[in-house]
Amino acid sequence: MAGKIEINTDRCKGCYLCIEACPKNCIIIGQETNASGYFPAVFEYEDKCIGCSMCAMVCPEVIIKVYRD
Amino acid sequence: MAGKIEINTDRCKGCYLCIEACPKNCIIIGQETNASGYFPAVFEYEDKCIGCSMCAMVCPEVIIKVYRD
Amino acid sequence: MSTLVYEKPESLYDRKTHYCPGCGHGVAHRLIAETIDELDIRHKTIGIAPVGCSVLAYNYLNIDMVEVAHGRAPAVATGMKRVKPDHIIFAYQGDGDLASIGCAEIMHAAHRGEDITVIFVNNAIYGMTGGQMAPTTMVGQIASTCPNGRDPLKEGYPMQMAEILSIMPGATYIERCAITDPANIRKTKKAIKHAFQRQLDGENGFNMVEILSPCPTYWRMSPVDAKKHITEQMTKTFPLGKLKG
Amino acid sequence: MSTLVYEKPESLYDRKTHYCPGCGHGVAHRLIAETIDELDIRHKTIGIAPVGCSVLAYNYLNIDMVEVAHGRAPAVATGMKRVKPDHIIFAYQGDGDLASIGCAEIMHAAHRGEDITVIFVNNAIYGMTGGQMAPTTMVGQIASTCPNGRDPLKEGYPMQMAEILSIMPGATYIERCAITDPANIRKTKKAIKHAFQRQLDGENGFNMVEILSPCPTYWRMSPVDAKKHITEQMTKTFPLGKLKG
Amino acid sequence: MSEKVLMCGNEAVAEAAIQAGLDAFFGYPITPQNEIPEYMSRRMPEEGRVFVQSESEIAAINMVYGAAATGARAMTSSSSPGISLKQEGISYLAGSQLPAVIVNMMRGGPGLGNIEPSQSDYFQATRGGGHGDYYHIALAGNSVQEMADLMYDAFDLADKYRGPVMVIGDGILAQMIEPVDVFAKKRPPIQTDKSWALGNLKDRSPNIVNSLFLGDNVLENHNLRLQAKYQIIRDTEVRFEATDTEDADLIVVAYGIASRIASSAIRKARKKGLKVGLFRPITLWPFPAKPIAALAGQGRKFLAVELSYGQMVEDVRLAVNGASPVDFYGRAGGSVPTVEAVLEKIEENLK
Amino acid sequence: MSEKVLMCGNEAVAEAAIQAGLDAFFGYPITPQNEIPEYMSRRMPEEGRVFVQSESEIAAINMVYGAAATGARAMTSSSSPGISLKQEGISYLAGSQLPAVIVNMMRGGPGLGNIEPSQSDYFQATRGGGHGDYYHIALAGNSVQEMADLMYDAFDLADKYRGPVMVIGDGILAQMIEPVDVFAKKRPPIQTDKSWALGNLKDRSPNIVNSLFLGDNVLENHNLRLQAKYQIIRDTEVRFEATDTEDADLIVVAYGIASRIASSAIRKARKKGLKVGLFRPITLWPFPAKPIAALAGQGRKFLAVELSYGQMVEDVRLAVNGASPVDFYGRAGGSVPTVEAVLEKIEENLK
Amino acid sequence: MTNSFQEKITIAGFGGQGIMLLGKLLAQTAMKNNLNVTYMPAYGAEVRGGTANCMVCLGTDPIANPMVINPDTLIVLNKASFSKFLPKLKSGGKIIVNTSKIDNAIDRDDIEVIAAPIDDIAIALDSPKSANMVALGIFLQSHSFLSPQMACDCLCDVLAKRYHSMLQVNADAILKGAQSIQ
Amino acid sequence: MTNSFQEKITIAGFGGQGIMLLGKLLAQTAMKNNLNVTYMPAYGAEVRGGTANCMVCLGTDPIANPMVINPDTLIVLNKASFSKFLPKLKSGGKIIVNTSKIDNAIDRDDIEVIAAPIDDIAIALDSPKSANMVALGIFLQSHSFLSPQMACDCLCDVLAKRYHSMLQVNADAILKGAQSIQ
Ligand SMILES: Cc1ncc(C[n+]2csc(CCOP(=O)(O)OP(=O)(O)O)c2C)c(N)n1
Ligand SMILES: Cc1ncc(C[n+]2csc(CCOP(=O)(O)OP(=O)(O)O)c2C)c(N)n1
Ligand code: SF4
Ligand code: SF4
Ligand code: SF4
Ligand code: SF4
Ligand code: SF4
Ligand code: SF4
Ligand SMILES: [Mg+2]
Ligand SMILES: [Mg+2]
Repeated sequence: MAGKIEINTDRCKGCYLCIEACPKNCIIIGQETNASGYFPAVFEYEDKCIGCSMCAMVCPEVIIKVYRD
Repeated sequence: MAGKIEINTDRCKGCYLCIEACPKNCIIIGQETNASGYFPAVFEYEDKCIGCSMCAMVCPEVIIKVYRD
Repeated sequence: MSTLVYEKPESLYDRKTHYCPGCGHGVAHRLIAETIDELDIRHKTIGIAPVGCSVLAYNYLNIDMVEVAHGRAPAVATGMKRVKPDHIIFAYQGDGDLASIGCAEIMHAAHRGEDITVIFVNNAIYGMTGGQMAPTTMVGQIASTCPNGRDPLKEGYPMQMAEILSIMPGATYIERCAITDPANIRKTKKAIKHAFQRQLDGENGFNMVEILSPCPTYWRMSPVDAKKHITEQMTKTFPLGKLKG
Repeated sequence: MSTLVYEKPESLYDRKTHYCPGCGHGVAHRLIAETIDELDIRHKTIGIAPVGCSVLAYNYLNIDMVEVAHGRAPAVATGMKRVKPDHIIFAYQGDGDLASIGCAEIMHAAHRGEDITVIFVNNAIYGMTGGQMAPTTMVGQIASTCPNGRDPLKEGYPMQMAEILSIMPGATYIERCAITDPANIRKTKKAIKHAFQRQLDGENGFNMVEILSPCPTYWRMSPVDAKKHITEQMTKTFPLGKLKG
Repeated sequence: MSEKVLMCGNEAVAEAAIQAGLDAFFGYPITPQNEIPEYMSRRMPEEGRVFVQSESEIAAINMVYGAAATGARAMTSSSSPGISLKQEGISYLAGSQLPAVIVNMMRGGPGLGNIEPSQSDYFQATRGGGHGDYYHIALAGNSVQEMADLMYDAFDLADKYRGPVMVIGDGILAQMIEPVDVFAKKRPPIQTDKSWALGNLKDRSPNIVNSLFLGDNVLENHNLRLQAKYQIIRDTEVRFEATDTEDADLIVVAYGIASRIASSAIRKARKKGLKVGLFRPITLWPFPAKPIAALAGQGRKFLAVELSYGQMVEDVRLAVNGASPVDFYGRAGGSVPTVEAVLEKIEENLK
Repeated sequence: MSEKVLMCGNEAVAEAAIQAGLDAFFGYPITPQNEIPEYMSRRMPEEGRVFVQSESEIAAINMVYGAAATGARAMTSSSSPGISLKQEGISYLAGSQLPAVIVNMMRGGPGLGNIEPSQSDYFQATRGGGHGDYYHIALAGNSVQEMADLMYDAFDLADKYRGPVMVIGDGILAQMIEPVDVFAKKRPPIQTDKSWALGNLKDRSPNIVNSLFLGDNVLENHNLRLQAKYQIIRDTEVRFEATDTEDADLIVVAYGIASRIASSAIRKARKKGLKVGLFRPITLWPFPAKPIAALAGQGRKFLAVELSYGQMVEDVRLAVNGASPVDFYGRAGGSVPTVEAVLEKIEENLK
Repeated sequence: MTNSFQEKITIAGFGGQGIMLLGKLLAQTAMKNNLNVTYMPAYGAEVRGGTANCMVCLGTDPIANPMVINPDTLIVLNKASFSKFLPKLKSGGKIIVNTSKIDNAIDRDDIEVIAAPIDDIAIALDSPKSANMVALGIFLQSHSFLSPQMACDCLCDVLAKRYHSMLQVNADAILKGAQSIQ
Repeated sequence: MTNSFQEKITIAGFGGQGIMLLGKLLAQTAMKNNLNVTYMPAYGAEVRGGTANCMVCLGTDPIANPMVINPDTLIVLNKASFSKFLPKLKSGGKIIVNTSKIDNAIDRDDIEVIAAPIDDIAIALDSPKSANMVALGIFLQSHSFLSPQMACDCLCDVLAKRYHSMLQVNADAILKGAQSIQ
């Protein structure tokens, strides 16, 4: 089952928790700081996502939306 | 073994606890109030006393002295 | 055609938090908000924000809230619940707030068996004031007021509030959870929901969900390491599971 | 030729007390004074009088004493013991003082494992202020603020402080006694002596002797009935015996 | 026939509070006000309302805070040491603008002191024993009847100005039994906008009850709003009783129980031909500074009489502002000035 | 070369206390004074002395009470809400005549307020936030150096007069880093009779430390002794700094951080040719009433500047007693008066 | 109508002697008969330890000061109270002494002494607990502002319901007391 | 000796940019060189949430008021601080802008702008964390009261022992910063 996530990177604090939680390693840390000075998480390997919501579950900022086909 | 007690009746509050505690029923309540208005305990049956200190042990006013032969 | 399977709950504002990266308060807030949504009790829920890093919880939870004096949330909750018995009253408290200055208030709310819920976010430190020792600070843990690590002979062993409160007959449901990983986060959510549901059902008694929660900043760890620390160390001192009810 | 086998201890003044007839405080004072005499520690013992009927304990105990704010004796004891570690510091507390207003202070003295002794005189009532309900008031017991008897659903079940404090690793010796009859009074004395001896020996940790004690006045019973009430009723809620150590 | 019954001040205050629509009482025992929680423990459940004996004074004031935050009429009572413990909570009530009533039946201090009557908490009551720039209305009666009457006012004023109101008595007014009609001033609670209250969240955005204000000048602006409110109260809520002050060469200023002793002395002084009047503040805060200022000057003298070592006298001095000499007589620590001593002081001032 | 190092006010206060012979520190965290307990937690064990992080402010003040009762030099520190919670304990210290030092680094109020600087606890500090007729010495510095120096005085005065002494700063003085020599005023503790202290009971009858006094007039007599002591303190311990007051048409009265802002404004005013002076109380209680009274009159005006909505100004008015007009300027809630605003107010007064 | 007057009374005895009830009944009687009145019990810890006392003020004008330091009349039912309060009695005042318990000599000649074996009178009525009522009867009889019967009529207002079986014996005691000094 | 002067400086940036160390080193340098100085960090909960700032006052006379509302010089290392503090800069004041992070236009012409790619300079030194020192170098170079070398000499006073391996790289950064605007 294919999934998709959207991260509100403006509000991301680059805590790595979603990265660590993703069973499919879809998320990596970005190279550019956002307005708050953090390196935000980026949904990089979109095709691997299964929409399991693990990332959203652990995100302290509650800024991940998860979609499933 | 023969015993003897002295009760400081001026300070007695007539609580009956010594009377109740005495295994030999040596103590009774007096008929006259003391200066504080209480009927004090009286060491009445002196010959029965065995000096066991039960009375002193329970006296909240700590006004009983116990002697033994 | 993709469907949205997860987004923030209604009862949570879409707003930047003031929390440090990886702080546990954000997840705790979310779980409460989801519970409120799912039980459809937003109109009759009142939240109590403590003094602690979560003092601004009312900026994130989209419900009626009150901010109260440090440690006194259980007393405030008592006042509220007694005059609003049909409302769901919950107090959100940190470990300094609940176990230290507010020790008498939490003990007596449990003692009286107040029909309230306490969400106890135990991060083993005073976050807001800059990382001082809490009653729950781990043995050996460094904090700004125990610079050589907590010494149980001088400062005592970590205080197990869930165990202590469980003795009280007035406390009818107490569970300790941790927001370390999705499985435990799910358990935490279930516990919060159970606690609120009990109030809703009018089941008598004080209930509390303790949440072991990371403070990466004052644990001086990355958020990922902080969560590991909970799983590997903290749960030894504070075992997870239902203690009562 | 008769010899004196019992009289008041040295550390007790020869003075009329202000207590009601049959009140337990007098016996509790005596046991402390005897212990001090027997351990020969009068010169290095400091007593702490609470607010409660025993607020004037310094008028009866012939030792250095301090009278302190309601409920705060364990904090005061902490301050003292930390600066005078070679002294025997004991706090004398009533159930309102210890379990209600002073709940946080007793919990944390035990939590930190302060090397102090607490003599906890539990008479299940607020004596000094005229018979209001205490946290330890028995279910159904009438008090001036629960005129229909304590209702556990509204006011909670009697608070078992000895059990609660025993959970704390910092508490190393806790025993519950009763001054009902000579046998139990002797046990109480032994417990107090053991507690003081531990301090004297430098054994670490908080220790406490709880004493179930009659308040004939506000139990509305004769002193004799009040003692029976302890034996027959109170010990069901507050079982006697060593809880720790 | 009078509708009056004999009641002590504590009971009268309690029943009047109930009549004034009290929803919830929270309190902790302390002499000399124990009859208040005791009375409440019986009467509140009868009325289907809330009584909780709290674990401490701090818990009580915070229970009041909680109940008040939902819009309920809530109250606590205590005496001096217990009122000291409530200071943080009172500061919070003021900061969060929550209506509440606190009764202080003052006793001898400092520390544990004793349980005798005293007026030594005047400073605390009028200048914020707690932290921050707040004031609260402080009402002082001088009879069991007036103590009861003031309870109706206390709740209404608390609602009207959204803040704590303190009702102040002492060991005598608490324990003294007098004929009283607790219904004398009975009226329905004033209707105020309580849309700020918590609970029943429907068709509105969430309400927040709060005393924390972050950001540049946000707390300052909140304080300026509080100060503006305090000014309105100063301008409109001053209460006092002036007796024989017009022709007086000396005005005795005294409140509460001290004013009764003073009035005995004044009666005797008048009999001796001395022109003495009594000015009795009923609101200790706002203090009746303007009426006193209006009486000052013209060769008139003032004498403050208190069961303290001189607290209210500072307000008298501030009001008089140098226009008249202000003398003081007081006893405290549970001792009460005698009529004779006050009379002597009056005569000394008029010599 | 100067011996000075950079330290924030909190640390300087802490180190100076240690140098002054502090035996035991008890405290609970609260911003903006956290550096005090943090510093103590490191330094006190190094010195083999006592540091305990208490479970609350109430526990802290009572631990101080216990340590002080044995004759030890004991101290606690906190900020506004925490100081409110200590009021009962402070009243007990005063009643039992125990020496102790309490530091209040004031923040914005009321309630939780914020953590910014403020001077809104002046009333509480000078008129007993607690119950009963007591006062305690209150010392306010205006630099990190003076805050440190005052710690030596605080402990000595506490011992000398057997009572609590408060040292008062605010968020700025607590957090500001300045060059400081914490040893500048170092001296051995004054020797006072501590035969009242508990412990080591040999060759004497037992000592009792107590604030409860029962029996006719016993508490009154105790209070009269306290009042006599307070009078001695008023007569002998007043401290202040008067700068350019002799020729001044307007005297600005300000303490602590406000006095630094005021002095900037005054310098500017003097440059503009305005005759303005600064009167800076260092003892807030006893307030320097006599020196101010001596300056009053002669067409001179006064302006009190505070980080509050007008607290110390009442003491200025009481001192001036109508002889001069007294104006006020203040901001609070964490906001700080600007030099420009104070200057404007000065000019307004001299127009 | 009597002329304007004010009377300040101190009543003292042991805890169990019904001092408070005596005071309260006097106050109630005064109130019911349109006098101004205040009643001030001793309170608090004081109450422990065995002695009890209260202060009653009554009169035609409002009572300014409820505290009684130097009473116009002193009613003492036991020795301790006698010794404590006698010196405080106003010159020209009255003392009602329970001679059943107090055999002390009275060393003042500026006062009026009303001595009666109050306990014995009550015992004679087979109601030793009614000594307080006997004392009240004596008090009322020795003053003119309220009649003993007025007090009898107020008994049911101050006696708790559960004691209403005692109304008659108490009334008898009041009247007996009054007669005893007629 | 320079003439009498006073300089009020606000320094602002992200939490991790070493703002506090910058301020503290400046204060130390001033103190060591016999200037009066105050240093006021932002404190408390404020510190969370990512931005940091502090205020330094230095000069020949005692500093009356340590609060800096309208600074003489503003050092800003990130955008958020730039937007927040620029309006507060005194007319005629100086702003030191980290152009590596701030590309905003400056809409005031009453101030002196000292723009430098501060982060890039630090990165070029292989020590991105030393941007704060670069900024200090720029500040000292653009004012005459203290030399960059004086700051280098004070480094060991303010750097915690465990960072003393960084002394050299920090000194280099100070000097590099100074050179960058020479
Ligand atoms: C009466 C009082 N004392 C102290 C403080 C300072 N204070 C604020 S939050 C806090 C402790 C925070 O720790 P915790 O409750 O564990 O919450 P966290 O920040 O860790 O979530 C303290 C001591 C205060 N605001 N009020
Ligand atoms: C701060 C404060 N609150 C309340 C009181 C009143 N008070 C005095 S003793 C007491 C309770 C006494 O009960 P307990 O501790 O059980 O002692 P007991 O008299 O029964 O021996 C109370 C509430 C007080 N003195 N101080
Ligand atoms: S939904 Fe699951 S798979 Fe997709 S990014 Fe999130 S954690 Fe990874
Ligand atoms: S968990 Fe959330 S805040 Fe953390 S890195 Fe991922 S998206 Fe960002
Ligand atoms: S010593 Fe024993 S036998 Fe003698 S009176 Fe006492 S209890 Fe009775
Ligand atoms: S136990 Fe003591 S006080 Fe009680 S009756 Fe016996 S002697 Fe008297
Ligand atoms: S300090 Fe700790 S608890 Fe507070 S916001 Fe940061 S991580 Fe969370
Ligand atoms: S009231 Fe109770 S506890 Fe107090 S002295 Fe009397 S019997 Fe003892
Ligand atoms: Mg915490
Ligand atoms: Mg008790």
